[in-house]
Amino acid sequence: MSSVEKAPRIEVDPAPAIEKDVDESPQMGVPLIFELSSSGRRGADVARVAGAKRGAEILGAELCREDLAGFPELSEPQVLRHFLRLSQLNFAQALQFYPLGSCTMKYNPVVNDELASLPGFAALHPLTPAHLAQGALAVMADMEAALAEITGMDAVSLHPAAGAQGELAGLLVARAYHLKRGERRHKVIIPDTAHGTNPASSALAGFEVAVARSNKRGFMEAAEVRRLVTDDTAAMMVTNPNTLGIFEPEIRAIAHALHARGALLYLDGANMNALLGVAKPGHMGADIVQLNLHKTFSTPHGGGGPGAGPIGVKRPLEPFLPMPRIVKHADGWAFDDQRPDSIGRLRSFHGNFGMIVRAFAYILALGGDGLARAGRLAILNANYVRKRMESRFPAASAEPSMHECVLSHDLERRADVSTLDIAKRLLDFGIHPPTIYFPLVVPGALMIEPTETESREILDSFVAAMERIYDEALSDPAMVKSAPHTLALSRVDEVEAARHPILRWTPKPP
Amino acid sequence: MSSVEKAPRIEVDPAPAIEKDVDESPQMGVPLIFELSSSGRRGADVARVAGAKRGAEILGAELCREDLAGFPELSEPQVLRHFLRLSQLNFAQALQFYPLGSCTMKYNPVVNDELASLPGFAALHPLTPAHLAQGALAVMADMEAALAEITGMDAVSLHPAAGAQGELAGLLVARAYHLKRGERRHKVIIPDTAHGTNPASSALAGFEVAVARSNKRGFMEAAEVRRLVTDDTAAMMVTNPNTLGIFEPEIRAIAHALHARGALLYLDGANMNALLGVAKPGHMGADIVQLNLHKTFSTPHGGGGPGAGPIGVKRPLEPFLPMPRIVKHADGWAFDDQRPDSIGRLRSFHGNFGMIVRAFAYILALGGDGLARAGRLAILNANYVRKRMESRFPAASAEPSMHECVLSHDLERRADVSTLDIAKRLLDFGIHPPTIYFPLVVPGALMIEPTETESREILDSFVAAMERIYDEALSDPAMVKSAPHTLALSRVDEVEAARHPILRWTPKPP
Amino acid sequence: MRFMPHTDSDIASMLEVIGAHDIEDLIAHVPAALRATAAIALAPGRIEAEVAAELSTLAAQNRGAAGFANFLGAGYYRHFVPAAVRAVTARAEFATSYTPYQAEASQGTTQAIFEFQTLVCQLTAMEVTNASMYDGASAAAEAVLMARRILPGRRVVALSRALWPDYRATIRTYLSALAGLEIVELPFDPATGATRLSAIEQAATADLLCTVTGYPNGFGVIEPLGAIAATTHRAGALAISATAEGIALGLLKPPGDLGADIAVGEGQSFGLPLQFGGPGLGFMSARLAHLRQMPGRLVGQTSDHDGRRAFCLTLATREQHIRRERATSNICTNHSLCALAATVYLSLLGRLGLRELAERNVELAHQAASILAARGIHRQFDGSFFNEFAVSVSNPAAALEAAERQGVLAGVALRPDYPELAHAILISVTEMNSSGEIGRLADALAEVR
Amino acid sequence: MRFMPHTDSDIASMLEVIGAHDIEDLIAHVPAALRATAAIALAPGRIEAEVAAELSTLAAQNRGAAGFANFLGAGYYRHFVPAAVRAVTARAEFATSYTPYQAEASQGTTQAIFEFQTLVCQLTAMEVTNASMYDGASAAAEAVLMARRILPGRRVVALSRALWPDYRATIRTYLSALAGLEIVELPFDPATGATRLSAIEQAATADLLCTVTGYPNGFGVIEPLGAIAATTHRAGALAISATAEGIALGLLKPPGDLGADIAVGEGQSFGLPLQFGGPGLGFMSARLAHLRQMPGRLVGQTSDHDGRRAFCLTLATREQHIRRERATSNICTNHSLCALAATVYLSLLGRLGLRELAERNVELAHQAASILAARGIHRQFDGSFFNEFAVSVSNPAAALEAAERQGVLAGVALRPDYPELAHAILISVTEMNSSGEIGRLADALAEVR
Ligand SMILES: Cc1ncc(COP(=O)(O)O)c(C=O)c1O
Ligand SMILES: Cc1ncc(COP(=O)(O)O)c(C=O)c1O
Repeated sequence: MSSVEKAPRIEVDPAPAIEKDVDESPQMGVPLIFELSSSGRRGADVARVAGAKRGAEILGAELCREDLAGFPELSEPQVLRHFLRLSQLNFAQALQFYPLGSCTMKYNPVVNDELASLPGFAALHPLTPAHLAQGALAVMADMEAALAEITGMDAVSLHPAAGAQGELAGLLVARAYHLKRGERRHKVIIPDTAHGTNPASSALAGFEVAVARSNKRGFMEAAEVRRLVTDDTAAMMVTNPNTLGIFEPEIRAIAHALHARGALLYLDGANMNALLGVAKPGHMGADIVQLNLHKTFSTPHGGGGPGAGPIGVKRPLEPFLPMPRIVKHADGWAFDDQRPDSIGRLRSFHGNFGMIVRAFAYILALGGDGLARAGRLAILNANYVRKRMESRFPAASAEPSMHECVLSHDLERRADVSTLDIAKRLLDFGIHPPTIYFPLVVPGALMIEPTETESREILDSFVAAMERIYDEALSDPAMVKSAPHTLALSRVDEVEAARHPILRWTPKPP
Repeated sequence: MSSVEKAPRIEVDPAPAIEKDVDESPQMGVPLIFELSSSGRRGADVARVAGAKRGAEILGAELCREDLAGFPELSEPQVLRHFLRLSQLNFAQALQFYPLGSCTMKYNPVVNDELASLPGFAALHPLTPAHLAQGALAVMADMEAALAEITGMDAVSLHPAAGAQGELAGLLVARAYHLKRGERRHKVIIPDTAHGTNPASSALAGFEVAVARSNKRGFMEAAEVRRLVTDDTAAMMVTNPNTLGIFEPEIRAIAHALHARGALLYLDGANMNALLGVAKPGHMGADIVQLNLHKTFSTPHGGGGPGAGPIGVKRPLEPFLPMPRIVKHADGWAFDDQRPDSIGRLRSFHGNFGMIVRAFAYILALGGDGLARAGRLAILNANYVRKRMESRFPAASAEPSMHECVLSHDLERRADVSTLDIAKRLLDFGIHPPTIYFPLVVPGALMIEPTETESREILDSFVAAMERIYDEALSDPAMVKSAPHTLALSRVDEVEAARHPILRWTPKPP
Repeated sequence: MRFMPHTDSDIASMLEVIGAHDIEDLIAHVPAALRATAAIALAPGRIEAEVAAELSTLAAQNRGAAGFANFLGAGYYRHFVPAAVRAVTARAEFATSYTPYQAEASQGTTQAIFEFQTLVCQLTAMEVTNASMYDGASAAAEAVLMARRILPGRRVVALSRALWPDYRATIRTYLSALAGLEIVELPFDPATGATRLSAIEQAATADLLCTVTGYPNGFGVIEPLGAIAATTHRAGALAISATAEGIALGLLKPPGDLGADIAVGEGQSFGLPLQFGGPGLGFMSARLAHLRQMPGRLVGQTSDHDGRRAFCLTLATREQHIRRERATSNICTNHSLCALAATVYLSLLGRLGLRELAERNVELAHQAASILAARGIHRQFDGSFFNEFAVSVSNPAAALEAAERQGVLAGVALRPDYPELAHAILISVTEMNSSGEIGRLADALAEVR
Repeated sequence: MRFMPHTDSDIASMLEVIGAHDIEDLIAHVPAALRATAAIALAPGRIEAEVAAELSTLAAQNRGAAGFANFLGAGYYRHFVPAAVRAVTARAEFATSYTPYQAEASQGTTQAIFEFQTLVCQLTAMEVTNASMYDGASAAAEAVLMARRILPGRRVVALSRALWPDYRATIRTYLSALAGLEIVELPFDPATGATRLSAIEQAATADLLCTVTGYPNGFGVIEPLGAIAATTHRAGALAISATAEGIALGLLKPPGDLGADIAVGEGQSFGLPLQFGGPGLGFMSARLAHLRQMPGRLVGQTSDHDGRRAFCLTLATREQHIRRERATSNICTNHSLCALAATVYLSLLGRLGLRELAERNVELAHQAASILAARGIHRQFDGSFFNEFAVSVSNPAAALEAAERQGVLAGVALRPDYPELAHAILISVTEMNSSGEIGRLADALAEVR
């Protein structure tokens, strides 16, 4: 620990040893809710007990189950205390710097959660007659228009539940478009830097994946696309800026190469934060784009979701968008599900409305000018970090960075300290690590996306921590390789988890 | 230390451990909001900037101040992160066992906070015409009736802001009552076990305090009261159960002794939790009682308040209650401030309405039966703890305990370990210490009030921790005397704070 | 702007470090033509008060959200959500964290998911449950894809026609691009409203990949899942059950006990607001034997290097970020916070409360059915039902409008999805409906029956 | 009952440990007569849904809470509260902790209070501020009591008649039982609405203990606090200023710079909801020299035994739990969570935002005043005002009712408290009032002027 104590700007654990001693059951942490259960307790009484015993008799025994043995039984305060204590074990954007590359962990305005909870939204049943849900339909219609303007596309569907489902929807739209023109195209081109969902969605959409190699400088050359594109190519999925944080300089030539062969350009908009007011996918030649509202448009990530993955398309593709569509009638907004060419639906109802409300409120708050400022400041922050880190953690590519930068390092070679070790050590500084080992083309990659809502001071403390870790890796590698040292847990054994999967709690045999 | 590992069922709240890492400078903890400030930042924009520059011109320079130098300047996410991080440094009832004697740290139902925030309550201006505020007036009227029923008093005023203000109001009512009868009485009798607010309120109400000694067994004998009561005695303030957690066995005789001399019995109802459905102050002969809604009736303590301190009185005292009163007219509820005999008002408007709503919701949820159950379970929990602790921490009195028990110990003598040391060591077990050194009549007192919302398991883990600490005090006193060891801070130097008061931040001279 | 901390001097000094004069320099490499046309023609930013006012106005225009006796269900259900659920999901530590890739800094999320996986296993009587899917419909589609991986040779996907229309539509879309699959629809018995067993027997050939049945189904009818699974198994195929009303699993025999191989469903009933239909919560549980074919994230128990119990994401080799085009699914972001809400909700209700709630729903729905019958409005089907049932009226559209004028949202007409059920209205009754409301429902419909 | 964990077997086993057969045994020592009559005749407990429904119904009956153009002020002000304030005060760690007696486990609360003390000192230009009082009125009363401790010899408490009526009433009540004090009222100038300096000069004798003036005062008028303090000091007495509209301190010269010895006020404007008048937030700041006479809690900076900065309650020897009847006050529970809300609110608005808000309020109020004047409704006083002013109409009661019928809550009639101002209505204009609303106000009053 000695070298930790010397670390500047680091809170030193005053008595780590004692802390562990005091914990009576080191192997237990916070007990599982099931372990806190005691027969006969209730934490809620949502149904009057009076009379509520008769349902089983009505249905008859043969339809009914035995009682829910092993299900939790706790009082309301016990349940609340349990989950509040669990919450304290999390890092989160609201509390820590969380520069997770490709995830756009920007501030999630708290007012948006309140607005999404307004009874008029939260208590609205999805099958409410349209004339009694005009406010919700207006939000969706306005949101479609706003996203079309932001992306430069002609039509938007808010239907998909997340980015990956947006990809699937977009690819199925491409497929339907070609089929409608009498063509059955089998191939989708995907860069080697692409996010895993791109090939996975392509497979699900029935396409074979052809991998396009990005060049040494980290971007996609039109020549490579020309080499791969054929009359059997349905589309190419391009993430722009790509996962190296580089704006694809030949994007328009790529679009042209694709279009020349009747193929479509699918633009993965997960990195849209860099493009706000900087460049519109529609103007790059994109035919389809998906957006991640939980990234660019600030809806909370919720520990993994929910999000929303709207897609925008150019006019010729509009007929194929998922159902239902929102249409304006004389008497107001309505849903239209009589769309013969539509790819259909990929989920129930109308999209992740609660997320759409939050993102809509965010767009209203920033406005056109604020969105443009957000994009530029995100780019400023990424370039600042990149510059300040360059002596120890050089950029993986010499190309200019947009909203994120991908760095590498020589510690593996010099000190047998891995990127994972660095990430874990960073936790001791109260900072969530960047995305690591992605994109796959960069060995030991550190993918850093600060976002525009972080201050220069935070970036400086991050840089200071990374510098400390770099030097520490050389002076005291064991400290880094055995990190973290100051959290409730030391390093978690993920190999063991996969080797002997324990995927649910089971009562101890008496 | 090693033996701590053996302690059963104790966990250390991991939150402080995580929080430590968030800090950036060891000697500083979380920076002050002022230290995070940077000129030109804004965290809110509640007034449109457009045009908003003109106010100073309208008023003219001679009325206006220089700009607010030193005031914070942060973005909204920065402000939020600062205060969320601060929150992680607190123990709280929702997260930890918090058996603070005399404070009734029971569970505060979260739904009540939501209900108090309903726009119909939260956005209601206190001077709204009564016919547009009937719901609020109905809540107050129903609440007065409910508290009258619970306490067995004839009339209730929700006016006072807290228990101490309720005491002042009650004593001024007593004074007004005597004056109305042509008597200027100067003395209030207060037991040696009384809470500090009792004598302080008496002084403020213009009375001299005569201290009554409780007997060896820890209660007040009527004989002692007879000895002290004179025709100059305005009232006696009795806390029942008293601060030793003992039901005053001679309470009715005491009332009788007081009434015989024309003096009134003021019952401090801060310990009302023990009396719910067990005994009504009104039936004990109390003429005046104050309640602490933030104790018995579960409104959150908020780190020290706000609370509410309604008072109940017997019929003859009703005319003297604070203004305004709530009255029923043909066309609904209204406020009445034409009350010649009233002591007047002790604050603006109508009471801490937001707390009253919460307490009202709590009373509705428990109902008459639930309140009675709460009182009994609170008593059960206290007696259970007392019994399980008795070998190491004997009760200060042999009398039966009600909702709390006051214990003492011999560690001061045997190991030079003080009650304060024990309290600080308890923090390492993730448990908030009991009230200590109170009541004053018990040397090194530990005043433990578990409340009815805590489970047997929690009580057992508390007992186990206390037993561990007791044994540790003998085996390894230094460990106890230097506690806490596992929080963000080690023991705080309160002497230094008082010796050189630093009561505000001041900018570093450049 | 209040969300961004940068002052002019921050920007200037940062640019100086970078060695640029202007932020525009940092994007100079973006083709000028793109930058020239990139301005976003939206209204300028608004202050919080204005945004709040605007959204409040829009929310108020959703008149159907309050003030009606509401009997809408059909896949999304009105249930009371205890405030404690919101108190947990509102915690910034849960709401603003990402997928728990760094286990040491995510134990709150990973342990809660582990608890969620356990709770769903208990409800479905299955061995494994994933960390969540988007919703019930997409979970059903993923289940069919999972079945395909388990039985690669087989062709025929048999969907009960009594399965929710949007579940069937979603499955069709998910399968639309995949070669060599055929979807057949299993008719329902017009008397009972349950899937025709005879039809399953016909479909039960060596080609059959799986059957998908609602439990309860899209008419609220409790399918004979045991018999369906048995018939399906006789053909060596997989039985998939889909449950839209999760509360039913608190009382009905669990799919696992009835032989289902994969049990999916919608968890919205477990403490999620209606939110106009999303986000919901897809759940999927299955037999341990099929674990490796399961889509979505899984949390497993392990320990840290000091032997403390710990939880982390595991078996990721099934997933897109490792397996890419060979992954079991393309899902990445899932509905984690909704799974947390369900975990809190189910923990609050607990063993006793969940069953009581289920029984109460049965009781009220049957009360409503008999009151309607007494008024001459009869059930469309006579199969057993949970808290939802179809009734027959002469003109559903007219009846629903008339009821609405009486302040009653009486239900959903089945006709658009089932032309053969031109007279049916689907009515859902939950603990949110008072007997007074049930009376108003009867009055409203009786008038126009 | 969901709040209490005890099962029958818990109770049985606990009783066994205690050695009792029945819980009733534990209270057997309570006189039987008391127990016999202790049953609480209230309705039985209700489930959360019922309680929520009941309170929602009652809330909805407060028609005045929404739907009106609202100009009510008079001591409590309508201001926009950013959601971030609620996000902080809703944290269980802040909301459900007690007074921070154990510093090591309360640094969140103690540091926030320390920040609050600093912010108020900055606003008032004073040296010390306490951790909070109940509200502005009781803080004013405590200030007079504090003055009495500072200058024990003196008798006369001079209250400006232009001070809020409830502040004056509260001071009277607090002093009512204390011997040897006399309260005199300082008349206001009917032209300006400010306290008559000449009256203060008369009162400025060797008996004078203190003057208490509103800043702004109860008519919204900005008192000449500097002159008042100077005159007060000439008599060797203490000048106390009371501010009900805290936002004014963002723009007006601070009391400390104008010579006030004690500055108290109401902090409701700093991020607290109206809540029908409570809980509010009393603040009190004073000169360092008078520290030991200050009532209420104080948080001070110190360090832990490892030299880390720490904060804890300090100078408790002034307080009731130590000093008992000789304490500076009887206050124990204060309004800590309200002080936290104010700390967050002031931190969010910050140096620029608070001043902008104050200027915006001045601007709107003066706009309203001139629009009214143009419609023939003239101000009652010509003294400078902040965001509140009195106008004169022939029949205030009738005017207010007429305005209400137009959907306007035009203000508060002064007559009940000031018979001499039989025609005055006090109108408060804040950033919550649109110019459209101001127009409706003018129309409504013009009609009945
Ligand atoms: C570049 C890229 N594309 C697609 C996705 C998938 O989006 P989602 O997680 O919302 O399904 C992500 C998110 O991780 C991404 O970073
Ligand atoms: C016995 C007793 N009386 C009176 C009080 C004072 O109540 P409050 O803090 O609400 O002013 C308390 C609270 O600490 C108390 O315990």
